Amino acid sequence: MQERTNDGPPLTQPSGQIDHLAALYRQMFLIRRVEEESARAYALGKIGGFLHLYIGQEAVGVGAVAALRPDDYVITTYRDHGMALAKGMSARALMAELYGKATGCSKGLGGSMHLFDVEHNMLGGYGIVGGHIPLAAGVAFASKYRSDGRVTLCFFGEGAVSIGGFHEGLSLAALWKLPIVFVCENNEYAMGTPLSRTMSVEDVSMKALGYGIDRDRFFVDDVLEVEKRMAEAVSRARELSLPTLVEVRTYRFRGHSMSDPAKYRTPAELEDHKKRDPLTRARALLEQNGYGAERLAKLEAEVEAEVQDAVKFAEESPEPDPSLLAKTTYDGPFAA
Amino acid sequence: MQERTNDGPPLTQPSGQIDHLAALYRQMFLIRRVEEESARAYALGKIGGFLHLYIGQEAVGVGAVAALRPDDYVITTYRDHGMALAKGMSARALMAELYGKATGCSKGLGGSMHLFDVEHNMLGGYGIVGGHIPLAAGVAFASKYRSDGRVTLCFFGEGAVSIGGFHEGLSLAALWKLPIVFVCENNEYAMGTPLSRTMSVEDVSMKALGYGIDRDRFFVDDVLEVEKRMAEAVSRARELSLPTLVEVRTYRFRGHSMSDPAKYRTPAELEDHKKRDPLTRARALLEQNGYGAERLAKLEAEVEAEVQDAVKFAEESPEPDPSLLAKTTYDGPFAA
Amino acid sequence: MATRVLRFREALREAMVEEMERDSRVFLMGEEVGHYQGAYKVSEGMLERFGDKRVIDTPIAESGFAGIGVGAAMVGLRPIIEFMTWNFSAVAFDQILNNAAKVRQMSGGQLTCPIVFRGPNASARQVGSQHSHAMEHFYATVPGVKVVAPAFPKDAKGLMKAAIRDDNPVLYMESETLYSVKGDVPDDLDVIPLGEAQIVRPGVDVTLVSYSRMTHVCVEAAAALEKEGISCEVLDLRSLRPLDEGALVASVKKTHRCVVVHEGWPYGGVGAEVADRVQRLAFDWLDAPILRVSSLDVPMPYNRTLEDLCMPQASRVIATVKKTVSRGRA
Amino acid sequence: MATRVLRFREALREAMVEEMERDSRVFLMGEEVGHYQGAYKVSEGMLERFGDKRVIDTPIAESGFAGIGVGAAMVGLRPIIEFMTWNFSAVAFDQILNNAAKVRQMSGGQLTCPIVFRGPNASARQVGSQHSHAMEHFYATVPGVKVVAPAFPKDAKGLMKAAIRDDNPVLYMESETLYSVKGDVPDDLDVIPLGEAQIVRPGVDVTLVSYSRMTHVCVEAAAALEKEGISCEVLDLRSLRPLDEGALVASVKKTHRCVVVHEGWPYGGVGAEVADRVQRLAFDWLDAPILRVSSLDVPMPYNRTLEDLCMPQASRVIATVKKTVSRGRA
Ligand SMILES: Cc1ncc(C[n+]2csc(CCOP(=O)(O)OP(=O)(O)O)c2C)c(N)n1
Ligand SMILES: Cc1ncc(C[n+]2csc(CCOP(=O)(O)OP(=O)(O)O)c2C)c(N)n1
Ligand SMILES: [Mg+2]
Ligand SMILES: [Mg+2]
Repeated sequence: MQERTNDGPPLTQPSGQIDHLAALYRQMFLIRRVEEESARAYALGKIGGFLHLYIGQEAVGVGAVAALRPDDYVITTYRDHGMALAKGMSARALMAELYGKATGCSKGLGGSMHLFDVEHNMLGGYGIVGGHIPLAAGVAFASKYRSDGRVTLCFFGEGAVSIGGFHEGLSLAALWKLPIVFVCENNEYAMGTPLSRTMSVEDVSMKALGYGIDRDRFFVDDVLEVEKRMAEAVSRARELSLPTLVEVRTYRFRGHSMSDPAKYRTPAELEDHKKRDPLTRARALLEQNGYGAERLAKLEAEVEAEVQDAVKFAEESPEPDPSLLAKTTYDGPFAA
Repeated sequence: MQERTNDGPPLTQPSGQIDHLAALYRQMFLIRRVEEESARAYALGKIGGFLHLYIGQEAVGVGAVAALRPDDYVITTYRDHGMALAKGMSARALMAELYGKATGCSKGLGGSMHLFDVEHNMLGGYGIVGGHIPLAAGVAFASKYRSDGRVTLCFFGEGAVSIGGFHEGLSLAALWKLPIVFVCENNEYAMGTPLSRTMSVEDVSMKALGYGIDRDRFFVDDVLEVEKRMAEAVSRARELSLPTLVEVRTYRFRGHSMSDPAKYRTPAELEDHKKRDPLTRARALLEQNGYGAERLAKLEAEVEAEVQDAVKFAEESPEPDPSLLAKTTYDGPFAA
Repeated sequence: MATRVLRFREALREAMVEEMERDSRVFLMGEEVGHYQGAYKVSEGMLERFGDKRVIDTPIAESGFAGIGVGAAMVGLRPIIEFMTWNFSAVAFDQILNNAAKVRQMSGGQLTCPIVFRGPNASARQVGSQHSHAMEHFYATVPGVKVVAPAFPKDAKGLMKAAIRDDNPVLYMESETLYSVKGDVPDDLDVIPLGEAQIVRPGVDVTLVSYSRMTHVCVEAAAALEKEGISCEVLDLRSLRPLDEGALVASVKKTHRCVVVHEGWPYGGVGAEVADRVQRLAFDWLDAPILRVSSLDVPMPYNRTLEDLCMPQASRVIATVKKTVSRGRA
Repeated sequence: MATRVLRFREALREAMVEEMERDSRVFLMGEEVGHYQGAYKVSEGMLERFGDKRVIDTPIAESGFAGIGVGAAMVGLRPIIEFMTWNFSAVAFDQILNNAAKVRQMSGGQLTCPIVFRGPNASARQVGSQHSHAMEHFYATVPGVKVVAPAFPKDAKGLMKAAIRDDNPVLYMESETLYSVKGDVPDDLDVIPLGEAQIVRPGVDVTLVSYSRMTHVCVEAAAALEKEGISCEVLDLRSLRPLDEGALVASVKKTHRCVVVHEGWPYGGVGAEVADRVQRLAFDWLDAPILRVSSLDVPMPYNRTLEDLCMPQASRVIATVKKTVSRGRA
């Protein structure tokens, strides 16, 4: 692992920033708690299929989305819970989707890997590694076509960098100067495979050189730093209609999915990363900057209530009706 | 177009080199003449389908293959006539294939785009842009697996650089340190599209940076220069088992295929390139270095005879038998 | 009703031009569609007419630009994506199967994907095994997309207009060997609905079911068979998904015999689907097994004679029809 | 003959291990096949046994490593390429269609391509529409490849050994929901030839044609139907290409009725091909239309109840069989 290069902690914040940091912390904490609850529900058999948790990576999604306008687009992989919540999806709609209920964001048809919230411009989580990268370029293409001033953020893991979709998406975005930011969430592993066994060049951002686009690369210790760095790329997209490749170095605290015991890494490695948990760090920053234990407790209690409400909502919601199947396969009347 | 950087002409040759240059000139001239004859036969309806001529690019294939051992592998695109001849395929087997005859290298089943000569380790011409690049990596993988000391040369046009197959082939070859040279024949056009409209970075070799492999880039004016530059990459593959991306800047004198009137370029541009025809240059070099008009005439007459013989052979050869169809679909008995 | 004679490629172009005039969300993207005027000149003049914002030349990256089309469609544009030929859609297969066909379902109906993928399908002539695929059967199996394959200029135009206006992904199969075929096109032609077959030649002894270029081969065979006193009804499917089951069954209930003719390989696909539906839905009306005429079960050879042998010819259709009509139930 | 009870995944592994022991040209490549011991533990222990030269973890680049396999096979190695699931082969579709299936033909028979592509196919449980594809019908249509889809550990082992020794590309379809299924495997089992179906349960009233996991569903349905006095013959195809036409026809000529059961969508595919062949080759023996049970014609939903509804269940097979047997020719 490389040395951390951005370790200068922004210990003091301009005073207006505190509330902002609290808002970001709230989002990160919400994601953390939703993930913990969904792991629990999975263990109880309430959630099926694959479940890929975002625990440890919260600061990436939250920091990145903080740099966006509400009308900007986000599109990501199957590891999409955090991004959906950050972009404004309610915990209810999310949890109900994991439960496969009709009240879920995708009416129970998509499940954990396919969270969509079009109202909030969350354009979904996708299951084929790299397959959504050209889609993201297409969304940005539409923004440019319509001159609507929107920016698209496209997230993917470092495992996606070797696949054709990455290359074609970036090539075309670079050629056509699309307003997009490609964010590689480099969490060091693709399932059980460490970066060193999938890429000849460990620095993912180097790929930008071949496309002639700007690049950035940093460790995610601090959610505010993520926001700041992403804001640069976002403004490059919005003001200049130029794409950027941003490599955010992060870490997932859980296995790849619920079925992965993550034997491929040492407990020490994991502990080391947990010590630098951006969530804990943000909380500490708030405390240090006088946010106050009471306000923190209130904020956390609110989140807790929101999560419990979401679980209850999911539990009590009805199953989707079979008539949905035909209606969601085609728009309009159809018989094959 | 960038300035030519390797324009210092190697006007005098070490004396042993003259015969070598003559041999290379002979191959280039053979390719040129075979291509002209196949264009003629195409116009007469003796050859069908697509026909992509190598006229103007001969020095690439001939120079590159000159840097190889006979047991090294070559694999290329549909623009494969030159490569096949350079690698040792007979003009007869080639011309008969274009005529769709049973005596063709691929028994008349492949046609112009699919010339294979396994005896000479010419592993074929392929029709899907970029699709053969992973195959080439696989051939090199086999050499490494068997430690057979062979090198694979993989040719493709600059049009292939944007497609996924290029990226995946290079990624894996770089990761696994395969003994392969990727040769991009950058002839400035992909069908009617100039480089500037397909790539955000004009310098194709820059892509090597993202894979952490060596790169080279040069204009092909002189076949000996091609051989020398390729020899470096080949020895890097053979001695160190390291891949190289080589961009060879060249030009095709004909349209993309026989049906292309090439309206997308000016006559002046074409004339300009024809003035620097590496074939003419090699011939001039031979003359300047005392190869002698008589020997040249003899060499050219021999080639002429070889070409005419090939045409006659193709004309007179039998059509393939329908029984071939089943036998070439599967090895061994089979009924679907 | 006034008509004009148009070539197939002109009919396609007119449809695209008219729809692009009516709806600024529609654009055309693909390799060589602009400056080169289209590899097969379908889009000739369109760059000049609409500019390079709406007629967009792409690099060779089918998966990339197919995906760009899907992404753009998800947020409300209406892309027409040209594959230079459908053969090259094989590298974009995942984008069609997993994204175009699925975004609506995965999003629980929040998104639609109004996109047309189009280009020539099946054999050109002597272009070898990698360039001669009839790809429609790969796609016709996939719920979430529609697949059309017209045979005549009128249908080419009307179905293209319907495809562009449809809110679902429509895969539109043309044919290089049809582009120059001429036919009457009504001046006031609007959309022709997807999913409706047509009888292009009525008959009573046997139903010939086909689509795209093979419809012409069936018409040719039917003309020859008529001279021998065999009356063929030629049913042109036009749409492969949705498949016009009603028209199929109605015709076979009348003729009691059926031959399915298509390019492409014999295993599975549209031909087998038609056979399966007919035997299932018109079982008691069938006087003979449904027979099929398709390409031989081998990769397409370059050699012209062998290629002719592999592809369905009128002669093979004729022989098959004779076998069918001479066969009574045992 | 001595037998042992093996799980499906163990049978696969034994076959691979034995063939790798006999032939140093055989190697296994894919995502997580090595250090992770296989995403579904099929290759557990193989890295330790054979080293990382022969058990090779890949990056996520299916098109790249499928192509590497084909290239290596062209020059004499015998790769086994694992797709973590067949869903991910969609990005490698072109490599299979255009290279694996064609190099022999394009080279006029100079090259062969002895390669096995393998992995789990069709639905796991609740993994959503992008991860639940039954992909076999896409490939079974393609001349130049063979496709197998066994149901039992014995067949898994014998067919895997045959596939590895075959000089053609073999696409080997497993099933995540079968990996833990146990069955007897003879100690001295060698290859089971590709292209041979087997009767797993004899019967006289109706033939149930199936493969892979659906064979078990058919057996379950047959057991239930027996209690109601309906005797089903369950024919397990094992190979989809080549298809054992002889076994199919022989069984239907005996039972006079046929129901085809498979996962995957209804349109075209293996099911339609079976129906087409049966109606064509056993027309006069059929007392009722051939019926089919398949997944519903929609993308697979995540919700468990809806997923159950979409997938073929024994109950649906039972209802369909009853419909078939109660139906006489009009
Ligand atoms: C094309 C494709 N191949 C394989 C898979 C199986 N798969 C799902 S996630 C994954 C690892 C991805 O790792 P990475 O991109 O680093 O993302 P992370 O899970 O670490 O967030 C793999 C191999 C897939 N979904 N798609
Ligand atoms: C995947 C794919 N898309 C499109 C084509 C059609 N096509 C054939 S050659 C060609 C241009 C290739 O240009 P380049 O790679 O520069 O090679 P050149 O012809 O100049 O040698 C195109 C678009 C194809 N064969 N394969
Ligand atoms: Mg990762
Ligand atoms: Mg070129």
